[in-house]
Amino acid sequence: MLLNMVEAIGQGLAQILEADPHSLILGEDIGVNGGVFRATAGLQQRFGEARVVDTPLAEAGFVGAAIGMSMVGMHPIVEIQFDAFVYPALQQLISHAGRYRWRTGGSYGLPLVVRLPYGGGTKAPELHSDSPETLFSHVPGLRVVVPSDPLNAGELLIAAAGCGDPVIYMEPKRMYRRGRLEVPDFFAACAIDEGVVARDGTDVALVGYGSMLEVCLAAAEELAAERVSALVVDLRSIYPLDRDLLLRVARQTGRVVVVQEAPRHCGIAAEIAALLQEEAADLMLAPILRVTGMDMPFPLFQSEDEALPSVARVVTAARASFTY
Amino acid sequence: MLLNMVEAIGQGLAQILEADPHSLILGEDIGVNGGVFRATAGLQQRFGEARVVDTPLAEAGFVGAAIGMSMVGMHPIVEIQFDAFVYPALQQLISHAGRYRWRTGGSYGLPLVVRLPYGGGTKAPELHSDSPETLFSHVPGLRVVVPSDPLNAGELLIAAAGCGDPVIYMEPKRMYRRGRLEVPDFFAACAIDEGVVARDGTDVALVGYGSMLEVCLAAAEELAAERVSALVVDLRSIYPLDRDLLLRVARQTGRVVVVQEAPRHCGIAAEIAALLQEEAADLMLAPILRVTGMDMPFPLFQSEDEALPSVARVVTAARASFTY
Amino acid sequence: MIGQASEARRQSIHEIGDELALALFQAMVSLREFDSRAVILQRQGVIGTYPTYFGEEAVQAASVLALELDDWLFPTYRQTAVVTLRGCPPEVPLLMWRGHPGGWHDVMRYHVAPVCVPIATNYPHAVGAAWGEKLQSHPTVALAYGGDGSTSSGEFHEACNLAAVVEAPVVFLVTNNQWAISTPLSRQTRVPRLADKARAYGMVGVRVDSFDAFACYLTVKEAAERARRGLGPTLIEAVGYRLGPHGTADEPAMYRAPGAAELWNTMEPIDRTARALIDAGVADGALVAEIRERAALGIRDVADRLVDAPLPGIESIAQTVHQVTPWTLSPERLREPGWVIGA
Amino acid sequence: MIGQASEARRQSIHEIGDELALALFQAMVSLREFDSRAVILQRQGVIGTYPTYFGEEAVQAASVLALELDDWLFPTYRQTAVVTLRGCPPEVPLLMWRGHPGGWHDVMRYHVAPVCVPIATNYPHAVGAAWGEKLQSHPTVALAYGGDGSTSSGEFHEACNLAAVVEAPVVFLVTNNQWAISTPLSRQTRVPRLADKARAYGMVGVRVDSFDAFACYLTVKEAAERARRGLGPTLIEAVGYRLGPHGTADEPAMYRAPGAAELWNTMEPIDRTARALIDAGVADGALVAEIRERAALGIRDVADRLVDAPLPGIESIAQTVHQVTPWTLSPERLREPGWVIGA
Ligand SMILES: Cc1ncc(C[n+]2csc(CCOP(=O)(O)OP(=O)(O)O)c2C)c(N)n1
Ligand SMILES: Cc1ncc(C[n+]2csc(CCOP(=O)(O)OP(=O)(O)O)c2C)c(N)n1
Ligand SMILES: [Mg+2]
Ligand SMILES: [Mg+2]
Repeated sequence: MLLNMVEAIGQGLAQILEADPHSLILGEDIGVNGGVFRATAGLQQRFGEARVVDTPLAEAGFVGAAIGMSMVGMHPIVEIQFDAFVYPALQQLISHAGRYRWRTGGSYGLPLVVRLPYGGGTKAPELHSDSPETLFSHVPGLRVVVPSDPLNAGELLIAAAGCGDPVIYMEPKRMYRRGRLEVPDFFAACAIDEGVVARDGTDVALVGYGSMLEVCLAAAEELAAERVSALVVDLRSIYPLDRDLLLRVARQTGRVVVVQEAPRHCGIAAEIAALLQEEAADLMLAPILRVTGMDMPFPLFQSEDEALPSVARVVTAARASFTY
Repeated sequence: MLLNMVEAIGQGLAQILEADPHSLILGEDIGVNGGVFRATAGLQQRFGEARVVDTPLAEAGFVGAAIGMSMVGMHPIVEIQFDAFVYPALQQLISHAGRYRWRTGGSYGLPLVVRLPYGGGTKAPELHSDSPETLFSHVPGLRVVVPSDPLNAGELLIAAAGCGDPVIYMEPKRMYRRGRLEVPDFFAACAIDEGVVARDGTDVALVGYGSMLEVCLAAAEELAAERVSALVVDLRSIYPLDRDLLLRVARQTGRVVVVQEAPRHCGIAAEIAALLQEEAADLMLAPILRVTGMDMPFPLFQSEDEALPSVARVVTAARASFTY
Repeated sequence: MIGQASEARRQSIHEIGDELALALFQAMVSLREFDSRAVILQRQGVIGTYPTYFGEEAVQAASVLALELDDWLFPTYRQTAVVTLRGCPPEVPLLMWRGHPGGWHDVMRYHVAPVCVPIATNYPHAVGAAWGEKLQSHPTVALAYGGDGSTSSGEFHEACNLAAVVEAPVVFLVTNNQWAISTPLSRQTRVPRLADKARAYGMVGVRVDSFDAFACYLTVKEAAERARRGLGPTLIEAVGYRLGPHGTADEPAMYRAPGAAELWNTMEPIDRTARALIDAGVADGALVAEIRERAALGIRDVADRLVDAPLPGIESIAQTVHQVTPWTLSPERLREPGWVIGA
Repeated sequence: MIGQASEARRQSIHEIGDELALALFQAMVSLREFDSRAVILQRQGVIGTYPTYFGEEAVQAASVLALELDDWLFPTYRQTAVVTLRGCPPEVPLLMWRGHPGGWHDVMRYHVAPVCVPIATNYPHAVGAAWGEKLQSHPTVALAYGGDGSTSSGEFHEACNLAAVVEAPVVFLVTNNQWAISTPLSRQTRVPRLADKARAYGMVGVRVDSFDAFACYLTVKEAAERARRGLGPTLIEAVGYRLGPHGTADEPAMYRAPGAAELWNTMEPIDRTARALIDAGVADGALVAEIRERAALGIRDVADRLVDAPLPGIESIAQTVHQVTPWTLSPERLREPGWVIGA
């Protein structure tokens, strides 16, 4: 069927609730209201109030409760309403979620999916446009994945729910309704920790994830017009990174530009640059360049296009990588 | 006088309370008890219960209250008891502390110092040995500083209290009682955003901060025995980084090893590696190498020495940087 | 639920005096005009998504008039217009909803905090502000706004508890409109009376009809004076009902029985107060009409002022983050290739 | 304060039966032996800093015996030994205090959560566990431990509120020992009776003398059965006093009036219970002595088992973090130059 990203996520959730009697969804306004983005539309009607649960306004409490549920064999999926509203739950995620398998010497996993709509570009109020993936990717024991289109959104969701460990599933909300894609009736799980080459190329690799993928693809188009063949990587997993893929594209192109919406300092782009210069120094024809968000609060929305990595900025960086 | 780091911090706090009538200290057990590390010993007796305040056990609440106090002209200094117990306050620090000057178009600052004992090596229970500096350094609007000895602990504390913006002041607790140093009766503020060359050298630069400085210095000694002249940088500020200093030592040595106790993925070492390969690619004789904590929860203390960056690991990395 | 509200405190106009009653009505009307205008501006695309406060004019107006000009207000997204009752031009809060940074710059000088988006996080701020003023021996209190949903948050708990322990001169004004977006009070807490939660902190808790401007005024005033006299914080539950949607993006029909709100429309505060004024002979229809016109006039051409507001470049916004801008945000930096202006 | 505690529920041995009374006493004694031994081991440097629970044996033993073996326990750092009352060897919790990962591995199979260090964060876990068991239609309840200080935390509030709303079969057992390290209850909250905080959640709140094993047993049992019957959560305040220091690194002399604790020593639960057993003719001095000896025996040479416990290398610990270990923690990775094993 033809689904946009938010519909695909709803479809994936329905598939999980259908297949796994221990699964359930917790969050604010996800029941009758179907979630502020409609991701859970119709699920409570279909699966009942016991499995699609409207929680009180208390992120630390219901994320903590999800952890407790997971300890006794349930497979909770939590929806955080917006980007910044995961912050009250950070203590539970840092001090607990990623630590139970380790605490128990590997014997008890803690299956848990935290769905987090994130990112700018939707003309939203303050704190509705944050990109906090860096924080989660630095927290031991958590996996962090970011889909970029309806199909991999569904496949990654199934993979996240099935991987046996806590996963932060980041949803680039500006892609929610970016047009529909043909997807199967049942999503198959993809690898939880692998990126893909979204467009092949030979001269420079543009590495992005989530909403930055379309920016990278558009930049590759522009570069093609300049006879520059740009390869585009869709990372999908930002912890762990797909090291083999990154090394392969570095070898293939010798030039890498990493694009992230999050602030620059200590972001994913920094990790990739550090990794490649460590392990592929001899393959690089130019420094790994970064196109990122700014080290400042995400601006109120009239200025957001100035703050977001743009096609022009990615193209400029790619060109710059030929000047070394 | 001769003071160890924790005494120097107490001395600095007394100096601030003495000089600035709007300053006050908030935290758990910092009053009669003088704090679990004794940093505030004697301060409540000297300055009274109104200025050295024992709070209820509620980090989000008293960090939030400190933010409100700062909005009305007070200059609060908050003590967090241990590393991980700052996590409940992350929402206040991410969603508010760093945003008020920006929200008010630069017209109202939010002076606030959050003192955070951090790091391993003290044989403490779980969650008493975390190194969360990466998280803060990624949060826009916050400055993050880390002293390495009694003198710069005092000078950085005065600088933090005087800089007009929120500062996360990280205290490497394993250095608290690492021996006394001669310090002046009154600390002068040092620059809040500058590192220093702690030992000069020509062949390789070892970059560290906090408790990693002594590891770097010891490694430099060992390397000297091998006729390798290692320069050691004490970063002190991890956001912002001292870019000029880093570029200068890269130029001077051509080889850089960055040492951090925090988990590797997206850490400070990644940012420095990314920055140097971007801006000093031509100067580097070898990849920037990283010696870091592991991407896993800090182990229970019998294994902590295995997890902490060691002199041997730094020396090995430095040697490796000569093999390219 | 109406039953519930009707248990809450009510006052007749006589207990408040003609002049004040009129002032309250004027304030309510100007809030209403702001709100209706904002909804229109949203439809016209002049501003972004907007949380209407239709029906909460009484409690909001009363909360401002019951306080001194120096007292601090800590609004949420639903009280963005209260600052206009302190003389701030309406375009300031509206600019924020337009996504323009100017929407915040000047509110602090009215002793109003920038709008707080994360639920309940403004409660500790108000506690700290009140406490900080007390430490400076200023006779200043702080009032924090919130909703029924906010009482489920740990920040509400930590703030109330801390305020009681340190006897901070703060007022927690919780408007119980029975809904948190689509979540009814019954899913939020088992306690039907939010004011009862004050007992957990050894704090005074009172209930007032949020549609009754006079009762809200006296209730907030009493709480503020108690705080000022050093008798500690108060939790006020202003009981009412959310007459409108949660915001312009919300569809109550999805989760609210049709007609649920209608029941409550009889409580709509502006007409109700107008009637009270007329019945009491404090105003006649003409005066009421004139007050409405004057308020409408004040905001009529705000749209132009919004559209004409010059937008600072991202480069200059970057200079507002720190007292001393670090190199990471310097204009030179932002001009490097691939960086913000460098494209 | 003793006055306060004396208002709390007390039970005489007759209401509980000889056999159970004896079982409770045995459990208390074995907890005491564990605790005294742990303090010695800390002094000997066999384990690291350790939070003694001297004086809390009655409430801890009662809480375990009052529950079914399948019921979940969520201990803090102060209840690390309760798992031994479910058959777990004492070296397991002691290994954790020795900084050995083995100290945790096996507690879950006793339906005891790994010790929770961050205050109050175990409350939501217990709510979720209870709720999750209910969803699986298991007749299982969960009990979370905490202290007076933990009630100031937002996590306590969010957990209690959520539990009441979803009617989770959970018991919050708050031991009010009047101190949070050096912070007295009066700096923690304005409410002298923590059980009153239950009202803020529409939850049952009860108070019991934490030194009275029989009363604690019946109180926890009633709460657990209420939860099991679907009647929702209970907040139990076990009122007592911290007879010892906060932990081996703590110096009560710094902040507690000399003799403050002495007042309470008369309440010390083990001698008190022994006396009750003897007075009631349930046991004689010989039996009491025998019980103590047997308990001492059980833990006597635990030190050897601690010292001899083989320590897994960091490399293998790294394999316990994820179900499928990512390359970042693979043994090969850790062997690279400058990496963990690569030095
Ligand atoms: C911490 C946090 N979580 C979630 C949200 C999203 N959100 C915005 S308003 C709202 C409902 C608030 O309801 P209530 O407190 O009753 O205030 P009202 O909107 O009714 O005035 C929610 C969940 C938020 N702003 N902050
Ligand atoms: C979130 C958090 N903040 C601070 C601490 C440090 N700390 C450990 S125990 C303690 C006091 C706890 O007192 P209480 O809840 O009464 O329990 P008790 O120790 O008396 O059993 C504190 C502040 C912590 N463990 N977690
Ligand atoms: Mg509401
Ligand atoms: Mg206590």
